[in-house]
Amino acid sequence: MLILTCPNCGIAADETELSAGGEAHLTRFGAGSSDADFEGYLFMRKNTRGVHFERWRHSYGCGKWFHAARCTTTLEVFGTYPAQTTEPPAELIEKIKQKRPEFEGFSK
Amino acid sequence: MSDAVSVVNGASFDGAVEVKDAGLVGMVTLRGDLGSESLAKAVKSAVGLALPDARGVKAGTKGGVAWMSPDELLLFCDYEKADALVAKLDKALAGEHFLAVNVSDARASFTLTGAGVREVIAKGSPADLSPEAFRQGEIRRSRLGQVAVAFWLSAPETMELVCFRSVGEFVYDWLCVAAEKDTLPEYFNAG
Amino acid sequence: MRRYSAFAIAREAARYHSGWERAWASPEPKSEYDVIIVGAGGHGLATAYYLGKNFGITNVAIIEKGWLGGGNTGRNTTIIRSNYLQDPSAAIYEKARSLYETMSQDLNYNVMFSPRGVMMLAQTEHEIRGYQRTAHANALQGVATEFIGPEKVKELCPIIELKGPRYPVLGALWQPRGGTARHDAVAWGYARACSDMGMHIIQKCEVTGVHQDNGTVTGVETTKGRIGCKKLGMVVAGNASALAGMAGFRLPLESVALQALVSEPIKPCMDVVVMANTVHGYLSQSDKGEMVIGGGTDGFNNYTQRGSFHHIEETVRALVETFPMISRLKMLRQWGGIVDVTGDRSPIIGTTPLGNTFINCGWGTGGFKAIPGSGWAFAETIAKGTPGELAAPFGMDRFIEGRFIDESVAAGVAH
Amino acid sequence: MSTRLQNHGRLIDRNSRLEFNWNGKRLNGFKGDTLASALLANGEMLVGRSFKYHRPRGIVASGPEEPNALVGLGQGGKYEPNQRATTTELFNGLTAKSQNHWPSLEFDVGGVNRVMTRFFPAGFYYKTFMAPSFAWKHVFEPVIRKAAGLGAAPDPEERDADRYEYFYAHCDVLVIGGGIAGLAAALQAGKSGAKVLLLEQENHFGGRAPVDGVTVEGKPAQDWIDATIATLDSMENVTIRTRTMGAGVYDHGYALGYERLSDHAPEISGPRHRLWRIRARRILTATGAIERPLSFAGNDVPGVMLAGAVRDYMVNHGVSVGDRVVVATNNDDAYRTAIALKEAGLDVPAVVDARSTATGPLVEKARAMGLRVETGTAISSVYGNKKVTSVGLCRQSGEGTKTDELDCDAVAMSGGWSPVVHLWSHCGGKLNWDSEMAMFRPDPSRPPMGADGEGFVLVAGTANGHLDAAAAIADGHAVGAQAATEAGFDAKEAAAPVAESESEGPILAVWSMPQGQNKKLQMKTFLDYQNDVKVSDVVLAAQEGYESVEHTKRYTTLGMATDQGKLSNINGLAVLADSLNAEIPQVGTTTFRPPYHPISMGAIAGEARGGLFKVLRRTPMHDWTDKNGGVWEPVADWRRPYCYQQAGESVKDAVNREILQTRNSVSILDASTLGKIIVKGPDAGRFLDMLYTNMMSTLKVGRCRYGLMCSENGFLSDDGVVARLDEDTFLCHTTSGGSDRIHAWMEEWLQTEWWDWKVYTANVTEQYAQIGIVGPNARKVLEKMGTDMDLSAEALPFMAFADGEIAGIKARPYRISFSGELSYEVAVPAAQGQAFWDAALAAGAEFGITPYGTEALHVMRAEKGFIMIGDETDGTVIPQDLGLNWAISKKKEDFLGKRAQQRPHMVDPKRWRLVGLETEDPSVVIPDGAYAVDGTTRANGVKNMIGRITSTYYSPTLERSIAMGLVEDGPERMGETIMFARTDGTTINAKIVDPVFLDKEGARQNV
Ligand SMILES: Cc1cc2nc3c(=O)[nH]c(=O)nc-3n(C[C@H](O)[C@H](O)[C@H](O)COP(=O)(O)OP(=O)(O)OC[C@H]3O[C@@H](n4cnc5c(N)ncnc54)[C@H](O)[C@@H]3O)c2cc1C
Ligand SMILES: NC(=O)c1ccc[n+]([C@@H]2O[C@H](COP(=O)([O-])OP(=O)(O)OC[C@H]3O[C@@H](n4cnc5c(N)ncnc54)[C@H](O)[C@@H]3O)[C@@H](O)[C@H]2O)c1
Ligand SMILES: Cc1cc2nc3c(=O)[nH]c(=O)nc-3n(C[C@H](O)[C@H](O)[C@H](O)COP(=O)(O)O)c2cc1C
Ligand SMILES: [Zn+2]
Repeated sequence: MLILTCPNCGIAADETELSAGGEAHLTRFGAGSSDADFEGYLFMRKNTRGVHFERWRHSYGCGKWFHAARCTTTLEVFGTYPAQTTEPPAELIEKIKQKRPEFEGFSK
Repeated sequence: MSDAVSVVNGASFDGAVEVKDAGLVGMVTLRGDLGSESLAKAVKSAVGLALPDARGVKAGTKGGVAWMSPDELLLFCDYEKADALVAKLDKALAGEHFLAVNVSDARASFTLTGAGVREVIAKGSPADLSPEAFRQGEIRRSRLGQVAVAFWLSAPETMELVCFRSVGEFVYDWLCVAAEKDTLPEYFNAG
Repeated sequence: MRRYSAFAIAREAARYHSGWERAWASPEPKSEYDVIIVGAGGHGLATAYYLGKNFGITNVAIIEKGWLGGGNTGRNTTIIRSNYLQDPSAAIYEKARSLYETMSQDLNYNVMFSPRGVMMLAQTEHEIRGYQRTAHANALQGVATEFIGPEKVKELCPIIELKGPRYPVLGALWQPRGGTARHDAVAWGYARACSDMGMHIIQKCEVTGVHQDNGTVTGVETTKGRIGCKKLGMVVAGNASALAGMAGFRLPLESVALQALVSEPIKPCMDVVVMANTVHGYLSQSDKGEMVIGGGTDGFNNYTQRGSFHHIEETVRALVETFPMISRLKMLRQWGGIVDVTGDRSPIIGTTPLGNTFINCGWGTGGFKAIPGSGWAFAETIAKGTPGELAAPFGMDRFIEGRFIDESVAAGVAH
Repeated sequence: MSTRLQNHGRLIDRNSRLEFNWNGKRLNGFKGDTLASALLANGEMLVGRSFKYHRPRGIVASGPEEPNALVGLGQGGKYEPNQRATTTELFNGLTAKSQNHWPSLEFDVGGVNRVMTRFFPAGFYYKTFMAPSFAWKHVFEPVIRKAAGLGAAPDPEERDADRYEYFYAHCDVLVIGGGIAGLAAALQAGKSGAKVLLLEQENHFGGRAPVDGVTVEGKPAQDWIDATIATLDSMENVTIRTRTMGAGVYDHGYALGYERLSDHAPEISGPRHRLWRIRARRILTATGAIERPLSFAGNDVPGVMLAGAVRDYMVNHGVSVGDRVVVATNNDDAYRTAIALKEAGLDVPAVVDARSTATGPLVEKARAMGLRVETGTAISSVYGNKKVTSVGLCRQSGEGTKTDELDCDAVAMSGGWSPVVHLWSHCGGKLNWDSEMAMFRPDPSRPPMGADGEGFVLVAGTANGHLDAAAAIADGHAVGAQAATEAGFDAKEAAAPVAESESEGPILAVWSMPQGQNKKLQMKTFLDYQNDVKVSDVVLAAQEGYESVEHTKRYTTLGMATDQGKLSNINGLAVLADSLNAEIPQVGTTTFRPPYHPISMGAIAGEARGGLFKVLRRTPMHDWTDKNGGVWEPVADWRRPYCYQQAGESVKDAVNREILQTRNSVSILDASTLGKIIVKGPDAGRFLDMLYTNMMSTLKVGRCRYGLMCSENGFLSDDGVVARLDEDTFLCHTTSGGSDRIHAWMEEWLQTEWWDWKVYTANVTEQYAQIGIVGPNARKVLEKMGTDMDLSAEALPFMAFADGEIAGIKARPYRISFSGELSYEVAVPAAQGQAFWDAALAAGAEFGITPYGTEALHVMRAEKGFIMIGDETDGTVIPQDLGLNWAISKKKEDFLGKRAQQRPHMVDPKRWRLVGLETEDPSVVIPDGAYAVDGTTRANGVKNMIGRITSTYYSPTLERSIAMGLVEDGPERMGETIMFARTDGTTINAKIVDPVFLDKEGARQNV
C-alpha cells in the first residue's frame, strides 16, 4: 500500500487515491515513425528490477499527473517530480546514486 | 428557478452527527494561471476574496473560493448567481487563456455537524483527519469509500462535503450509515 | 522410477514407508547440456518433459533459482478452462485442457485434475453478448461450452445470489469440462517424470547472465558457475524481462503483483468454479475445503510477491455480494505472485533476437491452465528451432504487425 | 477431568453466571470466561475432530494459536464456522457446536480413518486414485472432500445479520500488543509526544506477566499495568484499544487492526467488526511469544495441553484441566505451571524434564515443594483415547523403551517459547536463529523497509526474544523510545520500569521426544494437530526429496491449517533439518503472510454491501424512471432503462411500442449519461485534431460534427458529437461509459505530452440533464413548451445547436439524431432536469409522447446503420473496418492512432468489414455473437470463420430482422448470401446488404 507525495498539491497520497500510469519518459512516436520505434514506444518496457521511473496520476485528488522514482524490489520511493519533463531531475539521480551505488543513472 | 432541486432534496439524518443536504450551491470551476495578477483580481472582484494558498479554502460574505489544483479554483456563490459569476469572469479575463464554467448542477453538497464529523469521514477516506493534520481552512480532495469527494471544515465541528451530482444519493446513504449513533471509534477526541 | 499405486502404498505401509524413493534427484550441474531451461515452474518443467517425450531430447537441465514450482505455479488459484474467444488462444488452451485430462495417468502422479466445470457469470447485457459470442466461437473451435440461464446457474452453484441489488446474475458461460487441479502436484509430477528421463533439475541456482558468441547463445552464468548449452529456453514468468535483459533484448512486458487468498476450510458447498468479471472476483472450493479466491493485479511494477491490500478488499467485497454466505467465513491467508503481462495480455512463445534462444512468457494472470499445452508447443519450438502451429501466432512479431490476440474483448478475463 | 476450582480466576466474575449451549447441552460459565475455559470448567475435554484422521481433539492452548477447539458458533444469520473457543468470550445464550464429525462428536464414523493412518501418509493421494481415470472426479474426490473441510458451510439462503465498517487512522507509533513490553513501549513513545495507537487483541492488558507472578517496581505486575493504563488513558496523544488485533503489516507503514466490537456481546448494535487501516511512521510489535508443544507419541490425546495454557486456565479462570497433571518440559518456565498446580492443591505426579540437569530457581522451588522431578526423562507415549489416562516415561536420550508409567488425566507440556514474529515478517523482516535460546528472533539489521528506505517495524519484549520479564519490560521501554525517535520525536530519558521474576536456567532444544524416536512412535507424534501432520510425515517428505521447507509444507500440509503453524512450524522445520542433516537456519521458515489470525470476510468487505456495495450513478430522472416502469440495465456505473414497461406488457412489446411511437410521432429519451467535456483554449482545435480521427479545428461555431477517437493502438475507443461553442471552446460528447475515461485521456495528453499547448478541459457531464425529444412531432412539442428560440429547420438545421430558454428553463437544444428522426437533444441544468422532463411530457401528451429506453435506442440506431461503441467495436476494431473512412482525415499529419493503423495487420485487405445483413427468413433473428462460416474446416479441425455478428435485432419499423456484422470482403460481396452458425450446429442464411436499412438519404432527420 504505497504512499506517494504528489508534487502538484503536496498531499502524501494513499495508493487508493492514485492511479498508476506505467513507465515514464517514453518518447511518443507518431505517424511516419519506423516500425521499431513505434513498437518500442507502445510496447517495449524496461520493466526494471530496481530503480524505476514511472508515471502516476493523483486521480482522487488534484487530478494531476506526476513522476516517481521507486524501487520495484523494495518499494522504496526516492522522490516524486512534475510530469512536465522528459527526464528525471539531476538532483534526484544523484540522490539515488548515493543510496544505490550500483545504479547507473537514467537512460531511455 | 423554483423548480431546481438538489439531489436529496433537503433530506437530513440525525445520528452520531447530523448529515444534511446543503441544498443547491453555486459553483464555478475556474482554470487558469493562478500566478497571474489578472486572475487574482478577477477572483477578488467576483467573490471578494484573495486567492487561497495551495489546498486552501476561504469563505466571505460574497462567496468562497477553494484551491483545487495548481491551475484550478472552485468558486462558491449563491446558486442563482453562478451564471452571472461566469459572465463576470469571462469579461474580466477576456483575452487570456482560462476557463470558467458553471458546475453548480454537477454537484451535490452536504453539511455534517457534530463533534464526530472527522470520524465519520475517516471511515471512508484515507486522508489524515486528525485535528493536527487537517485544519480549518484546508480543503481535501480524496475519496469516500469508492467515490471522489472534497471536504473541508467550515467551523470546528462542521464539515462541508461536495461530490458529483450523480452519486449524491449514494454518498448521502453512505454518510447516514457511517454516522449511525454509537458507532464512532472516538479516535480523534480520545484521551 | 518405481510406479505409484494403491498397491505400492499398502506395501510401504507395512514397513513404515521407509522404501519410497526420491521423487526427483538433486544433481550437481554438468558443464554442458543440449538444452537449458531456465525456470522450474510448470511451464519450464512441462517444456522439458515434452522435449524428452516428444523429441527424445533428454540431455536437459532445468535451472531454478528457488525451489521448483515455487513461482506462480505454486501460488495460483488453479482455474483450468479453455473457453477463450480468439482462435489461437482456444487452440492452445484446449490442447492444454485435454492434456490435463490424462495428466495423472501420463505422469503416474495424481495431479487431481477435477473437471468440475467453470462458469463465467454474465451480469450486464454487454457481458451476455460477449459470452454468447464466445459460446458461438467455441462451438466452431470444438471447445464444449454453453451459455446458460440464471436457473441453471443456481442449480449448479446453490450458494450464489442471483438477484444481487446491483448486478443480478443474468446467465453464464459454462464449460463443464473446465475445473481445477492440484497446482503443486503438476510441478512435482512433471519434475519426477523429467528426473526419471535423466534430466537435471538444479534448484537454488540462479541464472545471472547469458553467454553468447556471435549472436548465438553458448551458455548461462549461474550462482553455481557457468553452464554451457546448445539451446536456451527462458521460462521465468515475472522475471522474464530481467532474463531478456541478460540476453540483450527487451520484452513487451510489465511485471505486476497478482494476489489470492483462502478462507478457512469448510465442508463442501460449491462444486464448480465461478468467475464474476463485472465485479472482479472468482471463487472455487479446494479439496481441503478452503474457498480459494483470486484478486486483482496492482497497476504498478512490482517484484515483491506482496500486493496492495485494497485489491483483496475489492475482491472480497465483490464475492460477499455474489456469495453472501462467505461473509461470516474468515480469510486465512493472502499472498501474491509476480505475473508478466504483455501488451495484448496474451503470452509470447517463440524465437528471440539471440540465436538458439527461445522465450516463453507473458502468461500473466492465467497461465496455470496452459501448462501442458504451452510445454508441448514450446518444446516443439525449441526442438525444431521454429514455432509449430500452436505456438506460431504467439510470436513477438505480432506487436510490430499489430496482430494482437486480445481476449479482453468479449468481457473475458485471463484467469 | 477438568473442573472449576473454588479459588483462582482473576478474570472471571463468579457473581455473574452465564448460560450457554454446547452441542445441545445447557452449561454454565462466568463472565470473564472464554468459551474454552467454560468448556473445561464443565469437564468438556473433547471438543472436536481432526482434519484427516478424525482423531478426537481437546483444547491445547489458551489463545489464538489454538488448533483444535474450533466450533460452529451461533445460528442462522449469526452462524460462524471455525470460531476458536479460546478467543471467544462467553456471553449469555451463546450457542456452539463441535465440528468435523458424523454422526456425533463422541462417535464419529470418520474415525475409521484413524485405523488407516498407516495407509494415509503425507502425500498419499498423489500416489493413488489414478485409475480408472474418471474415478478421481466421481468417486475419490467427493469422498476426500467430504472428509476434509472443517465447519459446516453457512446456509446459502441466510444473510449475515451483522454489518461491518472501516476506519482510517494515522499515527506516529503503532504499538501492537499490550503486555508489559508493549505497555512500557507505548508509555515511552507517548511521553515523547508522538501520536501513539496501542492495540491489544484480548479484552484486557498485561499479557503473561500477571499470570506468571511477575512484579514490577516491587509490586504485583497487575498494579503497574493498571497504573500504566491509567496514565496512557490520560495522555491526549495516546489511544488504546482492546479486542483489536494487529492483523497485518503491509508496505509503507500500512497496518490492519481488526476490532471485534460485539462478538462478546451480540446485543450491542452497530458494526460487528471494524477494520482499522492504519498508517504509522513506525510499527512496534510487542506480541509476546507462543509456547511450543513437545513431540512425543500421543501428544494429541485430549488432555495434553501447553503448560502455559494450563497455568492460564487456572490463574485466569479458576479452571483445573485435571486432578493429576504430568508436566513435561525442556525448560524452566513449565515449572511455573507445576508449582501453580501444586499450590492449588492439585496432584502433579512428576515433572518430566528432558534436560539431564535442571537447577534453576524454579526447579529448586519445585523440588523444595516436594515435587518429583525426573531429569533426562521423556514421555514415551501417552495412553488414552478420548482422554489421557496415563503416560509412559523413558530416557530422553534413548529410543523410547518405557521405564515407568504414571496415571494422570492431563499432561502440561512445554517445548520452549517462540517469539511472535509474524507482523515483523509480513513485509519482509528477516530472522536470526538463536541456538542457545532455541528460537527465531527478529534481525534488527534486516527490517522491513518503508517508503524512505528505512526500517519501519520494530519488535520489543518477548517477541524480540526476551523471555525474562525484566529484560522484556526494559526492551519495551527502550524500543518504545527508539520508535518515537525514528518517528521524529524527542524521546525522554527515563529509567525503565524494573520487573522481577524468578530467573530461568538454560533450555535444551528438544525436537523429538525421546531423541531417538523410532518410526512407529514418529507415526503417533503430532506436529500439526489440526491437519494431522506427524513427525513421520516430515521425515517422509525429506526422504522423497521434498527438501525445501516450502515443499515439505505443501507436501505434508504442515502449518497450513487455521492456526498457520503457530504451534507446529518450528518443531516441523527442526524435524526437517534433522532429517536432512542440516542446521535449522539453513532450512529456514516458510513465509509469514497476513492475517496474523483469520479475520472475517465481512470486515474486509466493510460497509460496502447491499445498496452501498458499489457506487450507483443516477441521472436527474432516475427516480421518475424507477416509478414509471423503467426496467433497469447497468451501463458503466449508471443504470439506464432498457425500456419503460407498461402494465400487462412484455419487455419486447414495450421496446416495439417505443420504437413505433418514436418513428410515428414523438418520444422522449433520458440521455443525461452521455459524457460532456468542455475543451477550451487557443490550441483547442489543434488538440482535438490530434484526439479525433477527423478534423475538428475546421468546425464552424454553432455547429456540430460527429467524431471518432482511437487509442494509440489504432482501435476505436469512443465516438460522439462535438459542438463548437465559440472560437476557443468546444463541447465534446462521449459515450455514457466514456466520460471519465475520455476526460482523463485528454488530461493525460495535455499534462504529460503537450504540456505547452494552451488548452483547459472541464468535465461537465453532470451539469446537464440531456433530454432527447425525438420523432416527427418533436419540434411541435418543444414549441408548445414555449421557447425564445427559432427551432425551425432553417434557423436550427440538422447538426446545429442554439442557446435560449424552453419552458422557462435555460436550454441548449442540439439538432443531432441517433435514431434518424427529427430530434433535439436538449441540455438543461441538471437541477431542473425533472422539471423540463415533466413539461415535455405535458406538452407532448397530445402526441402520445412516451419515454423510450436503451433497447429502442439501439434498434433505431441499427435501423439507421449507426455504429455503437461496444457493439460494433470491441477494442480490436479500427474505424476503417466499420467503413468510417469518411471520418478519418487524410489531411492531418498525425492523430492518435494514425501510426498504428498503418501496421501490416491493420491494412490487411482480409480484415473483416462492416455490412448489413438480412436473414432469408425475415422473422428469424440471428443470435447475438454468431459467426459466419463458409462450410470449410481448417487443418486443426476448427470450422473456418469468415465474419461475425455485431448487432442483431428485430426491427418493428421494417417488420423484419436486421443485423450488422463484420465480414471478410464484406463490402465487396453485397447481395451475396452467407451462413451464420448457431451453437447447435445449424446455420442461418443471410444476405449481405448496406448497413443503412432505413432512410439512407436522411430525409426524416433533415426536416
Ligand atoms: C495469484 C495468482 C492467481 C492465478 N490464478 C490462475 C488461475 O486461476 N488459472 C491460471 O491458469 N493461471 C493463474 N495464474 C497464472 C499462473 O500462475 C501463471 O501463469 C503460471 O503459473 C506461470 O507458470 P510459469 O511456469 O511460467 O512461471 P513460474 O511458476 O513463476 O515459474 C518461473 C520460475 O522461474 C524461476 N526463475 C526466475 N528467474 C530465474 C533465474 N534468473 N534463474 C533461475 N530461475 C529463475 C522462478 O523462481 C520460478 O520458479 C495465477 C497467478 C497468480 C500469481
Ligand atoms: N519465561 C518464559 O519462557 C516466557 C515466555 C513467554 C512470555 N514470558 C513472559 O511474558 C512477559 C513478556 O511480556 P510481553 O509484553 O513481551 O509479552 P506478552 O505475551 O505478555 O504480551 C503480548 C501481548 O500482545 C498481545 N498480542 C499478541 N499478538 C497480538 C496482535 N497481533 N494484535 C494485538 N495484540 C496482540 C497478546 O494478547 C498479549 O497481551 C513477561 O512476563 C515474560 O516473562 C515468559
Ligand atoms: C490453491 C491454493 C490453496 C491454498 N490453500 C492453503 C491452505 O489451505 N492453507 C494455507 O495456509 N495456505 C494455502 N495456500 C497458500 C500457500 O500457503 C501460500 O501462501 C502460497 O502458495 C504462496 O506462497 P508463499 O506464501 O509461501 O509465498 C494455498 C495456495 C493455493 C495456490
Ligand atoms: Zn495532487
